[in-house]
Amino acid sequence: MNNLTFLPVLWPLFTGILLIFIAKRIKLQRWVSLFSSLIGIVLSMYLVFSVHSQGILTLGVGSWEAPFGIVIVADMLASLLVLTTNIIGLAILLYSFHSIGIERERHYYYPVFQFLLIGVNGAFLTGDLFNLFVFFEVMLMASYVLLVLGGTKIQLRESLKYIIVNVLSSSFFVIMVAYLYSVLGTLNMAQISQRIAEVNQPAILSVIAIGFLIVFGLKGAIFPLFQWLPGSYYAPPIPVMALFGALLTKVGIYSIFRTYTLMFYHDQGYTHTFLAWLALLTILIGVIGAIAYWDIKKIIIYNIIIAVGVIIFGISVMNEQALSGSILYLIHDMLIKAALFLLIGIMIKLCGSDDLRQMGGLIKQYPALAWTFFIAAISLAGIPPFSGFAGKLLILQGAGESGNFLGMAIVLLSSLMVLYSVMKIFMYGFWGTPKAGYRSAAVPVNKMLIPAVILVAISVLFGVATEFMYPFISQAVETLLNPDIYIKAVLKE
Amino acid sequence: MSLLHLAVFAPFLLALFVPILYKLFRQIHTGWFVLILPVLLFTYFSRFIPLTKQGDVITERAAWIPSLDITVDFYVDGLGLLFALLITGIGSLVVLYSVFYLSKEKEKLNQFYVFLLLFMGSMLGVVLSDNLIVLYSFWEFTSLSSFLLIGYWNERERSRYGAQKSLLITVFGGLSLLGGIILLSIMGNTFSIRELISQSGQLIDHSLFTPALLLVLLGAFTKSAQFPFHIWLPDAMEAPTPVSAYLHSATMVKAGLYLVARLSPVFAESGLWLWLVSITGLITLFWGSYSAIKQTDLKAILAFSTISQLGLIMSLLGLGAAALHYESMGETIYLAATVAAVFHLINHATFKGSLFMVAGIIDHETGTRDIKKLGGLMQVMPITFTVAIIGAFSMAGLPPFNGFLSKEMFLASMVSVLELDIFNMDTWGVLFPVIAWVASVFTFIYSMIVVLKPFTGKLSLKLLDRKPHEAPIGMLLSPIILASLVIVFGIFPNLLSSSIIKPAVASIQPSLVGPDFQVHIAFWHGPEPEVWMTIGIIVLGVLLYKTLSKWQGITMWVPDRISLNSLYDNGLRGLERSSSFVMKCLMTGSLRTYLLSVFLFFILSLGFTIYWKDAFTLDTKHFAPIGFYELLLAGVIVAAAIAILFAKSRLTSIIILGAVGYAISLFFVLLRAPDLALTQLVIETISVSLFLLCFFHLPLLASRKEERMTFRLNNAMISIGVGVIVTLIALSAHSNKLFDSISSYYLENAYKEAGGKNVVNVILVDFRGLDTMFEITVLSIAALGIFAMIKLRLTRRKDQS
Amino acid sequence: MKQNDLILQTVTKVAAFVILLFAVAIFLGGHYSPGGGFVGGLMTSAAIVLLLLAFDLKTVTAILPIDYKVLIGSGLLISSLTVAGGLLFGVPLMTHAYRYIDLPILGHISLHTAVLFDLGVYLVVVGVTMTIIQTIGESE
Amino acid sequence: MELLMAIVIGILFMCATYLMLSKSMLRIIIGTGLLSHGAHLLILTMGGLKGGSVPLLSDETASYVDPLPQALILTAIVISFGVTSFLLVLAYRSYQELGTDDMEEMRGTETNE
Repeated sequence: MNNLTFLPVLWPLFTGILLIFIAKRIKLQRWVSLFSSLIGIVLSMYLVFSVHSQGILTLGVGSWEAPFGIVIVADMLASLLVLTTNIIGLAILLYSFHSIGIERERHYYYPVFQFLLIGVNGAFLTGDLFNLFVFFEVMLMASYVLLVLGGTKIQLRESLKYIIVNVLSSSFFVIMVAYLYSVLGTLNMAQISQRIAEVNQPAILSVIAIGFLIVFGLKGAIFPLFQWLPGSYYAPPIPVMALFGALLTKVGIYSIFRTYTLMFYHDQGYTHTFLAWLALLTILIGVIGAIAYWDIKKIIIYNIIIAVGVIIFGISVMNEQALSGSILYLIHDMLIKAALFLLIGIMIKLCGSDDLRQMGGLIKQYPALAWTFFIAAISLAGIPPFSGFAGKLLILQGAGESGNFLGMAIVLLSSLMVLYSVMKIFMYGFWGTPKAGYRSAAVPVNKMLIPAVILVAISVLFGVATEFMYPFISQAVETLLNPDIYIKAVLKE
Repeated sequence: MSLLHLAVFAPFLLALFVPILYKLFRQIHTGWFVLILPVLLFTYFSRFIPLTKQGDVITERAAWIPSLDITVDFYVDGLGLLFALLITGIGSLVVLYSVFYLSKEKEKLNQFYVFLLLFMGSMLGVVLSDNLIVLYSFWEFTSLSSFLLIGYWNERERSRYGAQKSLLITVFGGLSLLGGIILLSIMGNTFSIRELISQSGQLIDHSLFTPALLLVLLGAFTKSAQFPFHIWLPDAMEAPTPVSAYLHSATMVKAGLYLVARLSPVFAESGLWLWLVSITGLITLFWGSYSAIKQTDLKAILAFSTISQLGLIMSLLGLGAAALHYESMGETIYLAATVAAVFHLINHATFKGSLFMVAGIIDHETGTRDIKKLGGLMQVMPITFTVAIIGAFSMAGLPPFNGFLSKEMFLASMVSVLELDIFNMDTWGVLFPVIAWVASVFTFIYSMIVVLKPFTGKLSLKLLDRKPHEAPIGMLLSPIILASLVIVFGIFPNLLSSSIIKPAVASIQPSLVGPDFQVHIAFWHGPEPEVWMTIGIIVLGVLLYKTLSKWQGITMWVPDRISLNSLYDNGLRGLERSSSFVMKCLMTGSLRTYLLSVFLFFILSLGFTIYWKDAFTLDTKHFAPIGFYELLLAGVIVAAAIAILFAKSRLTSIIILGAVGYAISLFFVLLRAPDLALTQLVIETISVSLFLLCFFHLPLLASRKEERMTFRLNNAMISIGVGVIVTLIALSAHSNKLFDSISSYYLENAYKEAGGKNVVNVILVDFRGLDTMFEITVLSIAALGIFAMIKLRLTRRKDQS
Repeated sequence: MKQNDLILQTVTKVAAFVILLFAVAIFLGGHYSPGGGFVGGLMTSAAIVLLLLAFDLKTVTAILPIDYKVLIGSGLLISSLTVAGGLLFGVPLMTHAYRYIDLPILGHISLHTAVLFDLGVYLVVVGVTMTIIQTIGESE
Repeated sequence: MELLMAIVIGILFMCATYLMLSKSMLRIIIGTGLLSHGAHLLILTMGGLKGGSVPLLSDETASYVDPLPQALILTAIVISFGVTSFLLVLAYRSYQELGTDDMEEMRGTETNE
C-alpha cells in the first residue's frame, strides 16, 4: 500500500476541480496552476526516488488487492515518465501565460490542461488494462477540448478528423480488451502477463497483440496509422501543440512498451519483427515528411514521427541496450520536442508566418533564441554530448548486436535527415536577411523563451549527466526485461 | 581530470567568456584575448616532445558515462602530439592573423572566436581521445563549428549553401563513422582504441570487420575531402580566410587522415584497406590537381590544391599499410611511405597555411581574388610576393623547400609499389607512379598559377575595388613565420625526423617500428628514379604553363550538369521534390483516406496474423443456446443497422440509430443486465434528442451528388473485411477461454466485504471505483469543452474587427 | 419555445416532480437494485429538461438558479474527496467504509461512503447534461 | 448464441465502417455510434453468455452472469456518451463555421505546403 503512487494523478485532479470554481479569475488560475505544477514536480521526483530505493511501488485502490481491484503500479519507467511529464507541463504552462490569450484562459484552458496531465500520468501509472482505457479517454477528451478551444476554422475542421480517428481507435481498444478478457479472464496487466506466460502465448494472443499494436500505434502515430497526426497537431495554438507533441504520442509508445515487454513477449519472432518493420517504415515516412515541407511547424511535427519510429525500433529489438536506449531517447524526445515547439512558436509569432521562405535573419536581433534553438536542434539530431545521443547509441548498439543492420543504417541515416531538416530552419529562419519587420512589440520574447531555455537546459544536463541517470534507466529496463519483477510486485507472490 | 583534460577543455571554457570579453572591452580586438590560449597550449604540448621521443605515452583518464564504457581518456603519443602541435601552432598564427584580418568594428567577433575556440577544443579532443565515442563527439563538433564558420557571413546565399553542404557531407561521414565505431565495439567489446589495437589480430576474421572498415573509411574520406566527397571543400571557402587556412587546409580536413593513421593498426592487415585508402587517395590527388587548374578564384585553386594534397597523404598512408606484409624484406621502403605521409602532412600545413594567408591578404587589399583581374602585385606587395613564392614553390616540389623533400619521398614510395606482389599490386601497381607523376605535373602548374598570375604581369587598377598596397606587418607576421618554417624544414628536415616524425610513425605502425628504427631525410640520395621524375615534372610543367592558354580549354570538357556538384544539388532538390510528392499523395487532408488506411491496416495485419499463425479456432461447446427473442432482436438490430446505410434523410437515419439503441437495451434485458438496459435506455433518449438538436435544425443541404459506384464498392469491401475480422477474432477468442474469469471474486465479496447487493454497482463504485471516478472526469471535460466551444468563437471576432 | 399552456405546465410540474422522486429513489437504491448515481443523474436531468420544454429557459433558470458548471465541479470534488479520504486515514485511496445503523422510521439501513461517491457521480451527471443542453439551448 | 452475437457484432462493425467511410458528417457520427454499440455487445459476449441470473445478490440464486463485463460496458457507455455529445456539438459548430457537412470539403490542404 502506498498512496504516494497515485498522487501524481490525484493532485492535478484537485487542481483541475479547484480551477473550475475560479474559472473567471485568470490571475488566480495562473498562480494556482503554477503552484500545483511545482508541487507536481516535487511529488513525482519523490516518487522516482522512492521507486529507486524501494523498488516497484503498488497501490490497490480501495483496499482491493490485485488482480481484483484496480492497482496502481509505479515502476521506474512509469515514474520517470511521470516526472518528465510534469516538468514539461510546467514549462508549457509558463509559456501559456504569455501566449495562449485571455479568451482561452477564460474558457477553461487551465482546468483542461490539468485534466490532460491526469490522463497522461494515469496512463503511465495504472496497472489495469481497462483502467488504461479510461485514462486514455481522459487524456483524449482533454485533448479534444484543447484542440478545438478557440473555435477557429482550422481547429474545428481538424478536431473533427482527430476525434473521429480517435473514436475509432478507442473502439478498437475496447474490443481488444474484450478479446483479451475472453481468453484470459482478467484485466490486471501483471496477471495477464502471468497467464500468457503460463500458456506460452498461443496464436490467438499473437493476433490480439497485433490488435493492441493497432490501438497504440494509432495513438503513437506509427506507419501507416500516422496520417491523422500532422493535420491535427498543426491546428491548435503553440502551447497545445507542444503539449500534444511532447506527451500524447508518447503515451501510445509507453503502452507499446508495456504490452510488448510485459505481456506479449513470447512470440518475438512474429510480433517484434512486425513491430520492427513498422518502426523502420515510420522512420522513413517521418523523414520524408520532415524534408518535404518549408513550414516549420510541419518540419517539427514530422520529426515527432521519426522519433516515434526510432523509439519503437528500440522496443522491437528487445535487448537490454536497445531498451535502455529507447527509454533514454523517449525522455529526451519529450523534453526536446516540447522545447522545439515552444521555440518555433516564438519564431512564428515574430515573423507572422510559419513558412521558412518568409523568414530570415532572426539571429541578429534574437541571438538567445537562435542559440537555444541551435542547441535544441543538434540535441534532436543526436549530436553528442547532448541528450539524444546516448539513447540513439544504445539503440544502435542493441540493433547491431541483434544483427539488425538494416535498422541500424536507417536510424543512422535518419539522424542526418533530422539534422538537415532542423538546420534548414536554422539557416532560413535565423540566418540571412530579415524578410519583413518583426512584430517585436507584440511578442514578449524573453518571457516566452524562459520555459524553452529551462527545457533545453534540462535536456543538455540529461545528456551530459547520462551517468547520473543511468541507474534509473537500468532499473527501468530490468523490470521490462524481467516481467517477473513486475508480476511479483503487483500480485505479491 | 588532469592538466591534460584542462588543456583540451580550455578552449571551450574560454569560449564561454568570449562574449563577455567582447562586451566589456569593445576597444580591444577580442582576438588578442583569444591568442593567449593557443600560444599557452602550444607551449604546454611542446613539453611532451622529449617524452614521446623516447616512445613514452602520457595517459590521463576521467569518467564520463562509465556505464556505457564511455570515458574521457586522453593520451598523448607521437601522432596525437603532432596533431596537437599543429592545431595549437597553426591556431596561434591564425588567431594572430585574424586580429588584423577581421575588423573589430564591423565583424561580430564575439561569435567568430566562440566558433573558432569550439573548433580548436574539438579538434584537440579528436586527436587526443582514446575512447572512440568521445572521439566521435569531438568529431561532430568540428563539423558543427565548421558549419558555423562557413556560415559566418550568413547574409550571403553562397555562405549558407556552402555551410549546408559541408554539414551534410561531413555529418554523413560522421554518422557512418559512428556506425563503424559501433560495429568495432560489438566485435571488440570496447570503445578504446588501444584495446582494439591490442586485439587487432582477432578482429580481422570477424564477419563485421569489412563493414566496419568501410564505414570508418567513409567517415575519414568525407572529412578529408576525398573523391567523390571532396565537393564540399571548395564551397567551404566562403568562410573568412583565417578559417580556410586553419580548418579547411591545416587541421580539420586532416582529421580524416588522422583517423586513418590512428586506426591503421586495427585495419591495415586487410588488403581492402590498402587498396581503398591508396586508390582513393590517388584518385583524389589526381582529380584535385586537375580541377585546380581550371579555377580562377585564388581560394578555389587553393581549395582544390588542398584536396589534391590530402589525397597525396592519404595514398601514402594506404601504401604504408603494405609494410605490414613485408616484415622481413625491404621494410624501410614501405615504412618510408608512412614517414613521407607524416612529413608531408607537416609541410602541407606550413606552405598551404601561408598561401591561404597570402590569398587573404590579396583579397583584403585588392577586394578580389579573381586571377583574371589580378596581376603585377609584385611591385606593390613585395613581402607578400616573397611569401607566396616560397609557399608555391614548396607546393610545387621545388628545392630547397620542405615540399621538395616530401614530394620526392612520395614519388619514391609510388615507384616502390612496382615491387609489391600482394593483393594484385603486381598487375595494377604500375598505375600508381604514373598517376602520381601526372598529378605532380598538374600540381606544378597550379602552383605557378597561384604565384605568377596575381603577382607578375600588368597591374590594372581599374579592375580592382581599391588601390592595393602592402599589408600591415601584423597581418604579414603569420605568413612570414610559416614561410620561414617552410625553409627551415626544407634545409634542416632532421629537426623534425627524430623528435616528431619518428614517434608519429611509431604510433601508426607500432608493430614495425623498433628501437633501432631511424628516420633520416636527406636532400640527395643518388640518381634514384624520383629524381628523374622531379626533373620531368619541372620540364613538362614549365612547358605546359607557358602554353596554358592554348590547352586550358580541355579541362572544361566535363559539362557542369554531370559534375558531382550538380549530382549533389539535384539530389538534394530531387529528394525534397519527391518527398513533397509523396506527402501530397499520402496527406490528402481527407478523413476518408486516413480512415481507409486504418481500416485496411486493421484488415490486413490482423487477417494476415490469423492466417499465418493459424489462429482461427471454433469451439462450440461453451456456446449458450439461442432463444427466440434473442433471435428476433438480433434480426431487428441487423435490419436496422443495414437500413441506416440506405436511409436518405437525416431524420430517418437518426431515428433508426435510436431504434438500434433501444433494441440493444432490450438485448441487455434479455442478457440479464438490468443496469445496462436502464442506462442504455436513458442515454439513447438523450443522445437522440442531441442528434436532433444538432442536426435537425440545420438548413437542408443541396442534394449531394450520387457517389460513384466504385466508391461504394470499395467502401463495401472494406466494411465487410472489418466485420469479418471482428467476428473471426471474437469466435476464436471465445473458443480459447483458457482461464476462469476473476469475476467470481466479486460475486463472493460484494456483500461480505463491500456491503452491496447489486454487484455491478458495487464494482462501479467500489471494486473498480477508479474507473468511475475518471469516467465522470471525462464527462466533465466534455461538458466544459462543449460550453467553451459554443461560447468562444475567435474566428468571428477576427472577422468583425 | 413559448408555450404558455397552463395545463401543460401544470402537468409537467407534477410529472417533473414524480420523475425527480423516482430519480432520487433509483440513485439511493443503486447499491442493492439496478440504478445508481449515473442513471439517477440522467433521470434528474430528464425532469429538468421536461421543465425546460414546458417553460422557457429563463423561467427555469429563475427557478433553479444553478451554474451547472459549478455543479460539475462540486460533484467531482465530492467524489474525489471520497477517493482521497484514504490519505487521511492511512488506508489505500478510495477505501470505503460502511456501517449498518437503525434509525426510527427508516429502520435498518447502512451508512456507506460509497453513497457519497455516488452522490458525486450523480451531481456530475446532472451538471454535465444540463450544461450541454443549456449551452446548446442558448446558442439557438 | 455466441455465434449469433458474433455475427451481429460483425454486421454492426461492418455498417459502422461503411458509414464512417462516407462523406457526410452525420453519417460518420452515426457510424461511430454503431461502432460503440458493437463494441459494447462484444464485451458482453466475450464475458460469456452462460445462463445465470441477474447479478443482484440474493439467497435463493446460486449462479449469476458475469458482472464484470457489465460494469465495463457501463463505463464505456458513459464515456462514449460524452464523446458523442462532444462530437455532435462540434459537428454543429463546424457546420455553422465552415458551411458544410461534407468531410471531403474539409481537407484543408491549402496550409499543407
